Amino acid sequence: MTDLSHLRDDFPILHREVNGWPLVYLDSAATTQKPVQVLDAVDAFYRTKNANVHRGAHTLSAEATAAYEGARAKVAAFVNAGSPNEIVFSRGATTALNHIAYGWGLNHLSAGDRVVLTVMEHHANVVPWQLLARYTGIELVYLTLDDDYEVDLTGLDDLLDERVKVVAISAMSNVTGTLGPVRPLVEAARSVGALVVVDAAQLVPHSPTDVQDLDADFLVFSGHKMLAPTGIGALWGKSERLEEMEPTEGGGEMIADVGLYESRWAPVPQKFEAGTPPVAQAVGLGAAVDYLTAIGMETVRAHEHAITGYTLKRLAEVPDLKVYGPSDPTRRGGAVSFTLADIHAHDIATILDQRGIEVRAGHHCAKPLMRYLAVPATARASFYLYNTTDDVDRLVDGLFEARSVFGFDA
Amino acid sequence: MTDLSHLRDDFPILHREVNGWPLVYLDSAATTQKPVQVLDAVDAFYRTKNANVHRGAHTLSAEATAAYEGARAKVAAFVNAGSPNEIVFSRGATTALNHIAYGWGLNHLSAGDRVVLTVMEHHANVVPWQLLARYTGIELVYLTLDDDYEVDLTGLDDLLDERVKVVAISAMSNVTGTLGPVRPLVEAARSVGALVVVDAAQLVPHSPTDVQDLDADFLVFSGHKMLAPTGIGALWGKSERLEEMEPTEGGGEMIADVGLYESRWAPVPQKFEAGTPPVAQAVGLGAAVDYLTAIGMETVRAHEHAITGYTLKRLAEVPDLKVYGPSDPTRRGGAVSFTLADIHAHDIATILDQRGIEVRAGHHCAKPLMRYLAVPATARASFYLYNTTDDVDRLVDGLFEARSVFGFDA
Amino acid sequence: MSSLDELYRQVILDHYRNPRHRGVLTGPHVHAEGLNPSCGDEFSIDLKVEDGTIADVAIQGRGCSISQASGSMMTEAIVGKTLHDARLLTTNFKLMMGIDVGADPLDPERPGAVLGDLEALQGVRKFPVRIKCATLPWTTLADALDQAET
Amino acid sequence: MSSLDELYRQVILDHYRNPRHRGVLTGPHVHAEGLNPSCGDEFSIDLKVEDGTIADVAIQGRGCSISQASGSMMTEAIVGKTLHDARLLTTNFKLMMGIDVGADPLDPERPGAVLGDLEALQGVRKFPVRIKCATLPWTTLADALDQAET
Ligand SMILES: Cc1ncc(COP(=O)(O)O)c(C=O)c1O
Ligand SMILES: Cc1ncc(COP(=O)(O)O)c(C=O)c1O
Repeated sequence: MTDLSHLRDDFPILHREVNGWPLVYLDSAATTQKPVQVLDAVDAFYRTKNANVHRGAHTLSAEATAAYEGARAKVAAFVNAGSPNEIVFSRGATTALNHIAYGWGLNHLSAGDRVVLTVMEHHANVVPWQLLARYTGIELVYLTLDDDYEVDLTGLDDLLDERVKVVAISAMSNVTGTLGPVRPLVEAARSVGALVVVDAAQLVPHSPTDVQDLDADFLVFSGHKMLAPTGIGALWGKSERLEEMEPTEGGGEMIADVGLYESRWAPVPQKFEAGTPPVAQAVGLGAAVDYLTAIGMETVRAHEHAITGYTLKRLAEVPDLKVYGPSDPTRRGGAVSFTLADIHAHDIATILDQRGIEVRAGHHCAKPLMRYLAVPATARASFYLYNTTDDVDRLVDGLFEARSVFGFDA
Repeated sequence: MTDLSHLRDDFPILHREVNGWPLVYLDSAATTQKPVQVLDAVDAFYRTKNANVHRGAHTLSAEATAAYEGARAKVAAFVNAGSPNEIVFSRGATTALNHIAYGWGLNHLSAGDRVVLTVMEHHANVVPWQLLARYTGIELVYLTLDDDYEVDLTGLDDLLDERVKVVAISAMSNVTGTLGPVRPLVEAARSVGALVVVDAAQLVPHSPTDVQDLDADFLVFSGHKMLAPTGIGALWGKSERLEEMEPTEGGGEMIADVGLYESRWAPVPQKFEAGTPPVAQAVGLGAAVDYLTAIGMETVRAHEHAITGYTLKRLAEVPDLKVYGPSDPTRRGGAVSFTLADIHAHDIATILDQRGIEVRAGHHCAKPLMRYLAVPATARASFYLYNTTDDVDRLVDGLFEARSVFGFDA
Repeated sequence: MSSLDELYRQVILDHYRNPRHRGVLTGPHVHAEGLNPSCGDEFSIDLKVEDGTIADVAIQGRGCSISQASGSMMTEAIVGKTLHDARLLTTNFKLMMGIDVGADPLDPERPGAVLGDLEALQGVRKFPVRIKCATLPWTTLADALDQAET
Repeated sequence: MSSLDELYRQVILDHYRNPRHRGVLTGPHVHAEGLNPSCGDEFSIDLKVEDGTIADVAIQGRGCSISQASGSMMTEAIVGKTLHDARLLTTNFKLMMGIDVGADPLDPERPGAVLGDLEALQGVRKFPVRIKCATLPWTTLADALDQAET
């Protein structure tokens, strides 16, 4: 396995203890830890060039604007956007998906139009469409999963007709690790003139991403899941789509002119960035992108395939443990959900936490999926570049202890 | 004048040079500088307890949640909210005003209903209402200013009738420093059953604020204008109002349950906080509130009255200089806009910037006001607790140089 | 005893795996439901009240060992008690969890004050994030008691 | 010379205070408007084109000394020029501002290449935030030229 363990020194939090044990952080699908390089970039911004952006003629403001727009260019390059103007900074993936649903959907969809989702979507890619349905009368249609937790495309041809206007899919499930079949769906959607929205909150942090190559219409992700600060994320959209979109927030910066009763909008992307943006957080995202680029996203992905493979192998040693997700570690992401005998996921999480091992337990903001899988909750271990096989070994030891606490044989 | 100059050591950026001169930062109405106490709090959060909030059963998540909710409680106490649940964290004042316009307005206003604004509003308190007008057919009505740049209430009785459903007013103009007459407007609005929305982006940072005493319905402000990080702000609403409001963003965290086609919302305030919130930035806002509380907001206000008074006095020495704003320094905020002879505001800003003095020039995101004042642009010096009379003296010296560059007698 | 052993006492696992009074009531009864949105735990309760006394109880739910055991033990503790004593027990339980209910601990001699088996749950107190698991059945019960009294 | 003196040359202040060709054209002409949203500077231009040559020009606008002087000097530089030479001049002006227009500097001997008075604006280059002030009239002109050619 690609050894990235030297990177651990960049992450101060990994040196803390939890309940007397060295921290094993296995919750990166929820949020990742931050390297000093990112923390220092944010700190340096505040200490040397903090000012509001775009509005000022003074040196600080020019420097802050250059830092902010520089971050946009970095993010654009990271996902190979056609131009930095195709990147809109948002608070995170959730806000970005809401922007799309409202900003594009409200003006282009109407009663009877259909939006195709999958049952594995995160609430962030479900609820905005439900809200839009209230206002417009659109219908939601769901693709299901097959036996190996892959999105089942068998019924797709029947499903796709001219009523379908949007296909919105997760590129990687935060529960099962399933890779959404973006390419086939883009092709199929094109055939009926539908748009494709990609929830890449779990893809961009973990895998090389090329938006031009994927050829969807919109793609969103969150900074905090890729080493960057909280409070920042990005919405990529094809220029034509962004031009078609209406602003969802009004305020300063997003205007060309404001009259008492009417206003005109600024060009894309400013049109979608009302008010003071999360400037320092964008700078932090730029630094995170630099950090990931220096390692290489191919390397990041290879490391995750390796650690996921190791995890699946080791988890198979634990009796009564069931993994919910694709079996081939190279065809999935590094979020591994499981149940263990009749031990509830929260009890597993508590027992592991007593040994400093942080996993998530619950519905993972994917209640439709939990219902579909007919499981009230799972425990989930999720990985990032700073995790090692030692972490996995400690997880497995902890699971054996959980078995013993609950009276099972080791 | 209350001497707060010892605080300057807390602000690293104040020790940098701009164009060879020690920085004089006079743009705090746009965004404030950050003390090490805030930077350290944010950094420490990432280094010791970073995790996603509300979702996790593990120790880090519990600590992160406690930090985040602790910040909410601090912010609530800072503005004397009835309960922390009356504080919704948002990206900033702009987002908060949009939440109100959409979340409350879309469900409670309809064609012919009126929203009363003033001509001095920031675009953040104009454009959301214009957007709402597109969807609902509401009408906007504006109060104007009197000769001393105070909001003119003489026509108010005639204006207020049962058509008026909302009065949305800035508590302090970011251009003229005018204090919005919140109290009389609350009283008048109550008489016709209208709601009052207060844009307190310039009030909360500069003055003690007691939301229960003001008795409005909603009040918003931004962290970055009060020593806190970018990317965080707050929406305060009376419990009843927040209960009446619909969520404007859908996603994780804001739900009680999500089905395939319908969902139920979490209680207030989570209902309005979809997705991963700006956790570290909220913690930073909490630290900023601690910092300001330790100094005392009465002291902050007194210092600003003093420095504004000194500024008005010294500016009066500059020939051909015209100040746009109330003349009594104790009845206004510390944003001082002016023009100087025929020298355009941008040229003033450039000349001052050459001496390390950072002022803003332009329309200050208040185009309706600029049109009302019939001035295309003003220069603006704005103050905060770290500014001194030396800063003002250097400003005045710079203005004399501007005169000389443009061929006027000193 | 490690804090884990304190948390997962044998009696708790027993109630988790063999919940008492599980099911629904027929005939007149009050019904209340509780949900812990952050973790998804669910709990519902049916109470049959006769002459101010809890004559029968039935529960359903899904969730962790703590919430389910707490509910099961609760049924044993309240059945046969007056509504008033059930309230006292709720107060006492919350106090045991370290929750400030604005009341002092009750006289342990009072019938409503005796937690009995429920004391096995006191280990939860050391696990702050799990306290809401233990209290879910009790807040649901409080809801049912409100209904029974009106 | 200090960079401020380089920026605010006498000739710039002269054009700022006494803009040339200010007003509007009557009779057939093309019209274009430009706006700098971040600072609010406005500029509009009327061009009368005869036989591929700029026969007359009139401008209006509000803004800083740099944008207004740039516009005024521009009118003097383009009047009487062919549309083609006006385009060359635009290119050359942007190059002087340090803007990468994807072209090399033009042969200074070409008529369209001669900036003349406009060279007084080269001090702007040291003030990156002011470059957009200087170029506003030129982007507006480009718009008008597009119209004139179609
Ligand atoms: C697949 C997926 N989509 C969307 C989101 C929402 O991201 P955020 O909470 O950062 O807005 C998440 C993370 O929780 C996710 O895993
Ligand atoms: C009076 C006023 N209202 C609203 C805003 C908008 O605040 P933000 O840009 O932080 O959203 C500002 C600041 O620019 C302001 O001065």
